[in-house]
Amino acid sequence: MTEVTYLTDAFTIDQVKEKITSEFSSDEVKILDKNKPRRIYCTADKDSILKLCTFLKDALNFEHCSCVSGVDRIDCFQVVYHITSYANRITIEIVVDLPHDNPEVDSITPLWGGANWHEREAYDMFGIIFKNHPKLARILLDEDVQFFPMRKDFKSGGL
Amino acid sequence: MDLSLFPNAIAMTIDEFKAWSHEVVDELGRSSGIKRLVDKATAPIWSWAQRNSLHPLHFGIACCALEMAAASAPRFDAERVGVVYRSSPRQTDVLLVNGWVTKKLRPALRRLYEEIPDPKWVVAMGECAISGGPWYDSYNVVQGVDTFIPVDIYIPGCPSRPEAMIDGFLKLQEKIKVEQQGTFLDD
Amino acid sequence: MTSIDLWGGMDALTNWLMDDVLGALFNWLGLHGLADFLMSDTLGTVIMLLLIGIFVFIVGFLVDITMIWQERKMLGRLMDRRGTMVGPLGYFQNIADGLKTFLKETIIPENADEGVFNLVPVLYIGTSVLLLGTLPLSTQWYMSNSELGVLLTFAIFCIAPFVILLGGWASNNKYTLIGGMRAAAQIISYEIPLFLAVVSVIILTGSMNYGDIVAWQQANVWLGIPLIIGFIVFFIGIIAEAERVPFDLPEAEAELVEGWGTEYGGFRFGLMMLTDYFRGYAGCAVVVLLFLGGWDGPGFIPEEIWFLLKAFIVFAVMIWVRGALPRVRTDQILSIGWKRLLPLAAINVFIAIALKALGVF
Amino acid sequence: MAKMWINMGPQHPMTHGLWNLRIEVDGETVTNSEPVIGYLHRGWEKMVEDRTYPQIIPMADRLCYGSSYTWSHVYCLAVEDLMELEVPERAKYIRVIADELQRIASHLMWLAAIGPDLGNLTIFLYAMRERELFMDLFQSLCGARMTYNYTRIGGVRNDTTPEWERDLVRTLDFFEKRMVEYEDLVDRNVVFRMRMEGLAPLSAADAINLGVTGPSLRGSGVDFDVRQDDPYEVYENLDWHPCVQPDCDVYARYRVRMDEMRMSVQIIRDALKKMPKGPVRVKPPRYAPEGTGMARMEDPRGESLMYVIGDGTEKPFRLKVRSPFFVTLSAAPVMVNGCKVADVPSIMGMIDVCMGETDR
Repeated sequence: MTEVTYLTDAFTIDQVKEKITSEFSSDEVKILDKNKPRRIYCTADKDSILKLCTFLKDALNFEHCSCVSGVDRIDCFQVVYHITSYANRITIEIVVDLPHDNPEVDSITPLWGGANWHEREAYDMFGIIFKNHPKLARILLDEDVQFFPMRKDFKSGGL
Repeated sequence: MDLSLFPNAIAMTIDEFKAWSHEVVDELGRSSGIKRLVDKATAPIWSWAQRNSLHPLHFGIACCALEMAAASAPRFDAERVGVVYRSSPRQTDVLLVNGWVTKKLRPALRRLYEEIPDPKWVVAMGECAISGGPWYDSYNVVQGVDTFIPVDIYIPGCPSRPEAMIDGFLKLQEKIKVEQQGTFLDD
Repeated sequence: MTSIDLWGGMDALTNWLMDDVLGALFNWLGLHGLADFLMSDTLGTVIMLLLIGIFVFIVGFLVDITMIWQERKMLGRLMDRRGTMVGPLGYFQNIADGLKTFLKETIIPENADEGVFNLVPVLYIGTSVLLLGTLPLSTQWYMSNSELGVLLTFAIFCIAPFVILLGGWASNNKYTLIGGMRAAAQIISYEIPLFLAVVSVIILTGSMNYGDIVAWQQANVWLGIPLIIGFIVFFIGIIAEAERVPFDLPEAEAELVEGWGTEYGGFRFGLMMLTDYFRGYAGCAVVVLLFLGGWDGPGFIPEEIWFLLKAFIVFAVMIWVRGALPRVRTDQILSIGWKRLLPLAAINVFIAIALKALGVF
Repeated sequence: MAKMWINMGPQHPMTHGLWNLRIEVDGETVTNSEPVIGYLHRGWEKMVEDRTYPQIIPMADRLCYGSSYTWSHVYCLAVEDLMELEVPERAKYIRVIADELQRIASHLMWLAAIGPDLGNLTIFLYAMRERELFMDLFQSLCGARMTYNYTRIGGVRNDTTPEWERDLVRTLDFFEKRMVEYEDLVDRNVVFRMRMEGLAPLSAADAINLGVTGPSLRGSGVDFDVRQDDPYEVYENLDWHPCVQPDCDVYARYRVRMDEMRMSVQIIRDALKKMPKGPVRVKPPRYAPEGTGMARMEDPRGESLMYVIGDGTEKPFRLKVRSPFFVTLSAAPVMVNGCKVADVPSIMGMIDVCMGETDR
């Protein structure tokens, strides 16, 4: 039997932005100039993503990983994290660029269990490797499939 | 009629005897015309039983599965025409494919088809099962269930309405009526 | 009170058939030896017993398919739909379902234990049909009128769970195996309260013979009234015995596909479906005999009809229960059996003893 | 009995879709489990890269057939976020009404599905019977029973009629009476309560960490609802509150959904009252600008999210779907491990399976 958790506004958008900029250098995390209510947009370096996520979770009450998406930008891969705070009512969008020949990034599954299958799906669809993921295997396609269908160089077509 | 083994009947093993006696009785019934007569007389009864008791496999794939559920709900009530869902393929007559078939599912579906005892029918419900439907350019969808199992009735619609599904079963009943199967003669 | 004299009627029918038809025919043909044999008492008795068996089975079978029809139709009405509609009032749907199964291919799984796999339906169906022989329909319509009739019924009733366990194991399928295990777990949970409820009946009536029990109820009062607790316990137990919702754990359709019978298809499946209702009918009949006065009723209707009417009403209550309740879990049926039903049954036995000791009955 | 692995699926009465729950059982107790999905994977995200923006709306309908409207809605929201379109006020209200109608229909489908899971068919037929009424409403609004193709980028396809609004109010009145019937059948039934109470505990901390959203999260006592915490359309103006239950068990999840149906009725009534007159649609540009758009909304199953990248052409460069059930299913082992085999269907049924959106 647990109590109902009623949420309050813990940090405002400006406070969150300020805390992030004071904690990370502009090389590591850059907050984009795009203003929408309850949204923060930023880009991060691929080596500092785990650090940023840990900071978001521990210090800024971001307790929910909404989504992890892979994107094939043709010249590079991107991983887009949407991380939500129940308490602050803010969703932060973090874009991480990965080189096309070596798409590797730290897994955030140790922080949020909810990212587990999202990362597996990104691996399944794009072949992006998430380091320290508990079980990085194909999830939607069969184990023996040889291609990564969501890559732009894979042409879709019927049987 | 092969009665050459008859003098040695006493020395047969039980399996040999079974096979031999079955053959003899079969041949007798066939050559005397009794089987054909019985078949002709009883076929309407069996056919009536078959077409009024079509038990589809309880197997929902996609959108049409909800319409399949709606068809057995009070407004449409498919049980009126004898459609009752059974979960075990061994106890069913109809494989109702109600959705797209992916490459991952194809072997499982083929196996389900094999598990249903004869006589069996396959109904492809909805565009996806008929031809791939909206997923015509997908890399993972089999373009039509008839590419790997024989289909008897196609029910169009995306998704097919419950009325269409019941109508499909009535069409299947007509088909069974025309193709009356006897009990003894397979041909 | 009217009742159909089964034995007398069959005796007359046998005599007529053997003596007046066949015997006379062979005598006329000059085959006196054969005619004598046909007219002998021994053969007459054998034929008569066979005929009685066939008649009892036919009545049981008709009741059985009527019960399937009743269940499908009434369940349909409970669920706000029409149910079966093939033939008059949908009665022929079951016949179609049954006939169809005889045309189906027989599949024996490759890894199944073939001998046991084939034996199980025979045992299951056979023991259940055997139940019909132990149940009298009226003072004169019975097949066996044993002094230990109640005991005989339950002895035969209890074979099926073991057969189910055997069948679940022989099918070589994990679902059937779990279903078989559940049958074994279930039997130890409801049999004891069930028998305790029966014991209370035996204490009051002082007999294990159905005829005597019903006669006692006709003379005094239907046992369901003084032993109301025992009646409820017995009714719950008999639902479990007949493996109907909410106690149909061995064939739990939600989690075990079709339960212990998953691998049985074709006519085996059809016959086992029929058998479930034989057991349902037997359960209802036992409830009627022990607690609801058997064939007791106003005399303008034959006793057999009264009996069947009561059995159908009891079955209607079972259908109602099925329409209203979900299935209980394995551990819950154990706790219901041991923590709820057993104390209630014990209290019921005390009530029976008290009634007997105080000389109320 | 030795431990053994059982495949519950792909063809199994418990699945309600097409997936496979592999469970390891020790007698009747589940000791380990692993969901296997992908049997419905059709490459949705790849295929929509080859479709123009309006062509994707009917595809989005077929993402989840239980709640098709909400998916085309969230798609339109994401594209409107990308195109920076402002939707007319009346269209927003109509969308909210359709959304809540879809939520009721989807929850009725869920209620229908848990009946057979628990071994009772009556509730299935009762819920399906009332679902038909909502299907009728949708049919007269947009002409289809299940896949509506109703919402458009920049509004909805057509306005409602006064007759439709009258029918809607009547249906809601009727439905509220029928809700009492369901609660009589389930809540006041000892065996139903016995099967649901205290089953499959999922603590609030676990639920948040595993990304569980929607009724399952609110059943664990977390007051989070996208409609309240990240309001879209006109939910801010309406009189409603999220339904939360603190018990963390299957029965709490059941109660949340039942309450939500009542709440949806309340929202629709309120929205009908406050709905202004006016246009229902603006013309969207054919070519989307370069950039990204993102929309979240409260699907009947939880938080659904679409992330769309435009590259200046008439087709999206990338469209990512965050399916609520996809994430909830990954939490299934936490709930299933340790329970009995007989409880697996009720636990999985109670988180409302929809595989179309999960496999995409």
